[in-house]
Amino acid sequence: MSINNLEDVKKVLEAVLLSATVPLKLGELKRVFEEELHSDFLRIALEELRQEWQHRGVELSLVAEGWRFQTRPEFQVYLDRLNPEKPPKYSRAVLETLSIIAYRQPVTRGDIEEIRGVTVNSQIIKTLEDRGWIEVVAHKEVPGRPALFATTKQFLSDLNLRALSELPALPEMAKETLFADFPVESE
Amino acid sequence: MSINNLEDVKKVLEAVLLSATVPLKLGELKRVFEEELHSDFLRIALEELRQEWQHRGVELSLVAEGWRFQTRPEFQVYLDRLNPEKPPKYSRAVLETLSIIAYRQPVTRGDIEEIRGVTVNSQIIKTLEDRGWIEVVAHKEVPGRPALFATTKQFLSDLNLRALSELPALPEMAKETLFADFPVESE
Amino acid sequence: MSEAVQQELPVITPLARVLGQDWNELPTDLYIPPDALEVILDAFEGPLDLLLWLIRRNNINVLDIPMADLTRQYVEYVELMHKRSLELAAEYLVMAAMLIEIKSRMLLPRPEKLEEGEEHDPRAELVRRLLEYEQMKLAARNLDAVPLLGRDFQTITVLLDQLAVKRLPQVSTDDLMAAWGDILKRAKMNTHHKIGRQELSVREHMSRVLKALQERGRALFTELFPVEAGRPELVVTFLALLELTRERLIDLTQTEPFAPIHASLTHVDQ
Repeated sequence: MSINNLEDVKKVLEAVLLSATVPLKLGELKRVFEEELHSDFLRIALEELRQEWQHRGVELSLVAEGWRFQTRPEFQVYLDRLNPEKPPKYSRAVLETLSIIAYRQPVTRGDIEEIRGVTVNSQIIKTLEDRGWIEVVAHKEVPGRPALFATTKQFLSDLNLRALSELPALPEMAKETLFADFPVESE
Repeated sequence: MSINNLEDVKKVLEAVLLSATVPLKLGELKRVFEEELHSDFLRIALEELRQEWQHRGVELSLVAEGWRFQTRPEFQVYLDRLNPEKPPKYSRAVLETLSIIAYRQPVTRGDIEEIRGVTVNSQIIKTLEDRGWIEVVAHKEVPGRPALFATTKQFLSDLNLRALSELPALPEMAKETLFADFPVESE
Repeated sequence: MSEAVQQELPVITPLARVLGQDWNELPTDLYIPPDALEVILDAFEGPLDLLLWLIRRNNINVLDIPMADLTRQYVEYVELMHKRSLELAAEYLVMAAMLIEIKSRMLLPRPEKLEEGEEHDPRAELVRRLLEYEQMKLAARNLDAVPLLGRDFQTITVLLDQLAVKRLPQVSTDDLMAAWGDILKRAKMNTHHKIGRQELSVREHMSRVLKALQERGRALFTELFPVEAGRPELVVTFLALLELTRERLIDLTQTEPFAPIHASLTHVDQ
């Protein structure tokens, strides 16, 4: 097969890029052809190809490492149904920390530790911060000026709540004991 | 995004099949959609998709393990320029052993040795097993209970075939003598 | 078919290199330079392969093999290999014995016809094996010509969008309650007073006020009240401000009576 027009070049580029396992740079794509093709010609072909794929479930995109085909995020939902991996779960430590911050905010790490009775790993706080669910709202004016954590708007919207008051009321037993001897108030 | 026509279904099927790591069966493709789609409807969509890809460097193919996209052999020359290392060639011993298993399955190692007239090296069997092309399907109820080997679905898929019947026909030999008393069939 | 068979002869290019000379074909006579012998032997897949080659080279009809000639040629090859102290697979010797046996049986008077029209030929089993092996040899070549994944074509696996593929754990309000339950079970705290929803609401407003002060640094007391919200909200905000002051998280300052009250985050150095 000889390459003599834009359509043929696009056909080859499409096959090469679809089967590649890593993004390909222009120089690598050039090497694919026996003929010496001009970079601008290749760029035009890639751009046309990109446009042709515009309204499909897979797109051709130029990332830092080069050109590659990738699925569009909107189609992830279909792919997920194919591989129904068990959704990841947060550890008990993360959930307890989150619930303390949600119900008792604003709280310091020391407060959380006192309630949980164990040290709070920095990684737990970081996990919740990275998730955008908690943030530092102030620093408590005690030695060390520990950060005071509170939940964010995103936490509420991710849990489909409009306000913290929509958090479920705690069970009777819990209600009675929940805030008793809470360290902040116990001074 | 809701799925309400053939074009949308094709778009989803295309994205799913292009990003899948293994061939997908009709039942698996069905699971991708929230709506309950009829198998015939999916078959029509797949067939239309197959035709749309007909004149490109990549094709939609139905192999033993299911539907998948793959490059056309005519385009391999371009891919080879990108990755010049060729996969290792199989020796005659490996290929002859594979042929015997493919055409005479299920066979024992003894059957293979009988046909080839030489001892079958364990390495040959291991090479084919590692490639996922042959597997032990049973043990023959004779002293020593030798393993009975057969080819796998992956072997067919790797040769772009749907069934054993699609293997190249066995070369015509002087039939009257050839099948007179074939050891496997003679029991 | 004979062309196909010719092509299928073991091909090594060159077959051997002896005294600086390439051997592209096996010699027609039985003399093989000793250095080339091992290479030639390697080119055969076994005695059946060697026999087939002898048969095809001599244009022998496989269904009517002249056993004397074939056996002589084969045995001479094997002896030559043996003389050169090459490690000879046992199969070659077994085959030699088999050929000699067939040859000697052919010399005996033919037995009576076994069945109607069928004559027992001592060569039958050999022919069957030769043809069967040849068929598989050809089949192997045909199989090798079928387009093969990884060699002649590739599968497609488009990358998944990395951002979308990262699945984050989901948390429900039930999970939070369950977590609370765990904490309480562990804490075994005594009951002193009840705090319900209202308290929670105060806590939420405490967070809100702190956030607002963090952005602005300092605010008028009155600015901290969400005017558009209803009365309960205002009351709760007021309680939140009192609680924040009590916990020394904010300072409320008033320079003189009836002057505006300012709220700011507590600073130790103030």
